[in-house]
Amino acid sequence: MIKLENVTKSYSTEVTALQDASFDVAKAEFVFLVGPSGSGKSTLLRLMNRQEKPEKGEVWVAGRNINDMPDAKVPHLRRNIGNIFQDYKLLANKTVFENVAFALEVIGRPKHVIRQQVPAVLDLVGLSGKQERFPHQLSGGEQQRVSIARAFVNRPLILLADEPTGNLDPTTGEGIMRLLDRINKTGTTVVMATHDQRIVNMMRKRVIQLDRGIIVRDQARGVYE
Amino acid sequence: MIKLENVTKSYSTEVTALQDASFDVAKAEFVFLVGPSGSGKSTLLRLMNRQEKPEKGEVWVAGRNINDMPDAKVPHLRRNIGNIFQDYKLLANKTVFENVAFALEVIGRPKHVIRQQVPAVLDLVGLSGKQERFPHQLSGGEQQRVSIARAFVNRPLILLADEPTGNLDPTTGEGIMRLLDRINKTGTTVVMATHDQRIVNMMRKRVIQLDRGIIVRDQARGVYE
Amino acid sequence: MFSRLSYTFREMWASLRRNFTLTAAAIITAAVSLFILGLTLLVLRGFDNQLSQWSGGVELIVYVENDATPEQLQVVRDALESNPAVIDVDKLEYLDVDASLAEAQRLFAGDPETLQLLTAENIPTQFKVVPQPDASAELLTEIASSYKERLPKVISVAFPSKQIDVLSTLRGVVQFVLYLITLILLFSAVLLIWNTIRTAMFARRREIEVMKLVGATNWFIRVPFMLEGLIQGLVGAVFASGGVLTANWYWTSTVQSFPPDSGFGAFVVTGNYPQWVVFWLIVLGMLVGAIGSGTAASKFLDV
Amino acid sequence: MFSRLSYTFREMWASLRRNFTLTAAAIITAAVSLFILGLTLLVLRGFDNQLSQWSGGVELIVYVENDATPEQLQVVRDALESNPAVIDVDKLEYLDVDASLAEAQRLFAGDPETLQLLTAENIPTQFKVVPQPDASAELLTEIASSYKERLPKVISVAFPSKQIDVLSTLRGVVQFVLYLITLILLFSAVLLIWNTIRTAMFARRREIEVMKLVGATNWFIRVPFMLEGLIQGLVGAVFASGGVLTANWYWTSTVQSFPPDSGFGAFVVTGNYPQWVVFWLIVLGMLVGAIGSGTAASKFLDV
Ligand SMILES: Nc1ncnc2c1ncn2[C@@H]1O[C@H](COP(=O)(O)OP(=O)(O)OP(=O)(O)O)[C@@H](O)[C@H]1O
Ligand SMILES: Nc1ncnc2c1ncn2[C@@H]1O[C@H](COP(=O)(O)OP(=O)(O)OP(=O)(O)O)[C@@H](O)[C@H]1O
Ligand SMILES: [Mg+2]
Ligand SMILES: [Mg+2]
Repeated sequence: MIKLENVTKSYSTEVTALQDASFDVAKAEFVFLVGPSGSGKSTLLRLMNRQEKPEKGEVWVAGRNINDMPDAKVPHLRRNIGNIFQDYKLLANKTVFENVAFALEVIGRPKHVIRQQVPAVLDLVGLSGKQERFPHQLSGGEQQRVSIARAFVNRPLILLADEPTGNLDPTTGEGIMRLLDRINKTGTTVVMATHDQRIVNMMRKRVIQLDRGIIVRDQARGVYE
Repeated sequence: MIKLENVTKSYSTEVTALQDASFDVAKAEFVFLVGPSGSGKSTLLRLMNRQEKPEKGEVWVAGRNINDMPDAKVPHLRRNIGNIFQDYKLLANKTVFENVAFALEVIGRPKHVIRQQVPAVLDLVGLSGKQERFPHQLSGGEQQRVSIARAFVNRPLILLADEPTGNLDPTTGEGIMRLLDRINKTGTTVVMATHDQRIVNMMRKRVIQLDRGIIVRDQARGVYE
Repeated sequence: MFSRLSYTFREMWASLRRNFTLTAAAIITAAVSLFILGLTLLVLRGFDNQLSQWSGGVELIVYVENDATPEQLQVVRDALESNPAVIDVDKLEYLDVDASLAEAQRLFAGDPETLQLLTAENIPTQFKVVPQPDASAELLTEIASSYKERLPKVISVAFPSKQIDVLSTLRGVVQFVLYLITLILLFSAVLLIWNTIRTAMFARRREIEVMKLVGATNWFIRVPFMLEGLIQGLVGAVFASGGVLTANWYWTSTVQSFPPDSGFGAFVVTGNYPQWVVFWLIVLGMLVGAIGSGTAASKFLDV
Repeated sequence: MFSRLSYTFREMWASLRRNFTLTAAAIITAAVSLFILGLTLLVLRGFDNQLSQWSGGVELIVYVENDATPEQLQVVRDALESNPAVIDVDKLEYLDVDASLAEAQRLFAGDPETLQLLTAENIPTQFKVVPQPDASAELLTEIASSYKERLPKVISVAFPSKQIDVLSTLRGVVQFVLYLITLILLFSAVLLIWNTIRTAMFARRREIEVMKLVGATNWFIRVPFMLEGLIQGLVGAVFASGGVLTANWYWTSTVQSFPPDSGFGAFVVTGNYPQWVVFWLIVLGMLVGAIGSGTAASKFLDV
């Protein structure tokens, strides 16, 4: 589903954010990216949806080399990838329903599809009763569920999550992890960057560890260490 | 040093962010505020430096009732309080030295004082060699050290820290905690909001636990729970 | 498709309202610049009307009585043609009753009292005389003044070279100053529309970020902003057009309140020239809006 | 103190540069509005000069030869005063040689050729006549035309009520239109300066947040922004002043190139009136800047 081959990326001459990274992620796999701050986790995720381009090496997503994909095709690539962030990135002036519907609206899905899919996905993440609330009327965990619903409403092949539990207390964070696990079990590939030790140890999934841009460990059913 | 008496604060009619909170913090004490997301930790901190005013109750800081303090006096109150945040709040276009010096400049400290105090405090937080770097050239932990240096350069009586380790990996977070502990030992009162279980359990300080705006526990040498 | 349209308009409207002061300033500046441009075009047209009697190098007009016979006219023509060294015979032109009446319509457009007095029975016909480029002014004056006594049915000979000079110079000054102001203000309007769009996009950068992440195409994101700029230009142009039409009406009635024969009779603009001006103002306003918003929308989309 | 000043200017300059297009638009709009205001003041002054001969209700001027004896002047005066029903005797005024020369300086300021011909030996002196408010125009015309033949040393009697009407009306139109444009543009300039300051404060909201948290006073935070707005107004006013002085010079030389006696001689502005205009433009520019930035800096500081 995702393949990196000798990928190197640096933002300036001083910092090499990622160096010679290679790995494969199979369909329906769940992968943790761990490593200290600045080790390149977010950079790796951004390379996978073409928010960044590598200097060297190749990135394949769903069987396509996305480096030499023309810019005009990038939106269609991204429709196959859901993104989740530490700060949720919800739109404050839209309700829960509208936030999720927005993702379908802007890619031109017709109204009747929206009216059917949004409640379904809100049900999946456990927010069916809170459709008309605004983000500030929700707890952090609930907001993160909305953002997961938005990322997943289009049934993407891949979910990329950048520290989705970073702002949450442990109990709430665990709930989010269970939700991601459920989504993963439906066949969606999940790649998640985190430095939440507890969660990594609890889930026992594949762990890719980075240190200053270099992959130092790639272990199935790993722990945080 | 800090005293709250029956403080209630709500942002809208729906949410009561803090309800009838009372406690005392002695000089040179170290207090953790814990509780799930949205329980009112940040609100409590914001009440202590007059970023918010309570609806009911009184807040005393350094022997003064800060509720009925005229607006014009607030800057002088704040010169006695250092603030640290999860997202560091450093100025991206200023070097480490300038970021710290800025805090002295804007309160009108003369140049020679700045030239003397800034290197001293950077030395204290362990950044003496990195004065000329810009924030983006530093790791997250180093950035948080800069923000602590900025909060502490004026030798305030109180440090308020809102999830200072939230964006950091565990090892880096521990380093920050040791630094805050050192500062606390010099006689500075520290109040820190967090939901980092490990850290609270490691430090064994006083713990005030909030749940939906209500103080449910206030325990000396407590754990996260 | 309909959902797409309603999305576009909803977003555009929200953005216009959010950025109210900047939008207002952009529209005002666009409106004033286009208004001044419109005024300029009308004023220049006024000058041209005033000068039209004298266009094509005509510097001397011989007015002949309405009831002159063809033979008498021929005498006048022969006299004019007998001086080829001073008068450019090829450009000598005779305006008969119909042509003179048509010209009077233009010249006295703002002076209906005078116009009313002129009929097919009493309007003088005219010979329009273009002098040779190297003819001396003195010689011309001499010849001209002799005509009135010597020739049959000649009412008067007009030779107002001074006034023509003054008017043409004034026209040049007015044209230069007003075009300059228009140009500067139009530039400012483009800057402002560019800026409101930039501000609008900045205000909605979170939404744009989310839209890009969920796979919206760049055009989908861009169109509401471009439309917003276009509408600012258009609204500015509509205000300007209203202003221009009002000003024209106000000026026309002012001139008509002048005493007859004030010399300002030709300074009003009639026919559908004002409509043409309005049409071009609107085209230009939309162009200004499109340029400002188009460049901004392209530039800031990849931030 | 010095560190404080250098801080203020450093911050202001950085902010001006960051917001370049908006700053440019604000300055351009301020400049153009003040420029149009300056032009308006100069043009109105030109009209006033042109009309000054006729100020205070004077509608009739009796020109008397330079070498008239006091007795001859008395005859003229007696004749004028013999018609108290038509002429307001209390307002009858005699301009002697010195006063007439002084007036000519104003009237022919843009027409030095004519001015040169007028000396203390040949300039006509004048009786300025204010008619009674209810005097009929016909009666006045009749009396006036009889003077020339009846009275000694009278050169001519000027009674140009039509032209005065036209000029005053024109003056009103010009005043109305230009003041309107000025006002609208000035409003736009205030909006824009307000907006640049808002944008500047928004762009630096993180810095402001940090400043407030470490205990900077509101005035400390506010001053650089207010200064920034003030400077925008000032720079706009300086450009406008340059434009006004250039335009005045250009117009003066244009009028001087007109044929003598074109009737535009009085339409130039001399003395230190242009300097006064420039002074007030600069004051107004700074005021506009201060209003725009002051309100913005107060409003957005507590966000
Ligand atoms: N847009 C950028 N411009 C310049 N440098 C950048 C940029 N983004 C990241 N970097 C640098 O690249 C390196 C890797 O950053 P990255 O954000 O990928 O780390 P991370 O593992 O996600 O860290 P964190 O845990 O703090 O989120 C860091 O040194 C960082 O300073
Ligand atoms: N500016 C605000 N306007 C309206 N409501 C607010 C505002 N700030 C906080 N709240 C609400 O007040 C309550 C307490 O929020 P607060 O930020 O103090 O919680 P917290 O304990 O800091 O949470 P977290 O761990 O997520 O930072 C929440 O319900 C929140 O939605
Ligand atoms: Mg990251
Ligand atoms: Mg908080």
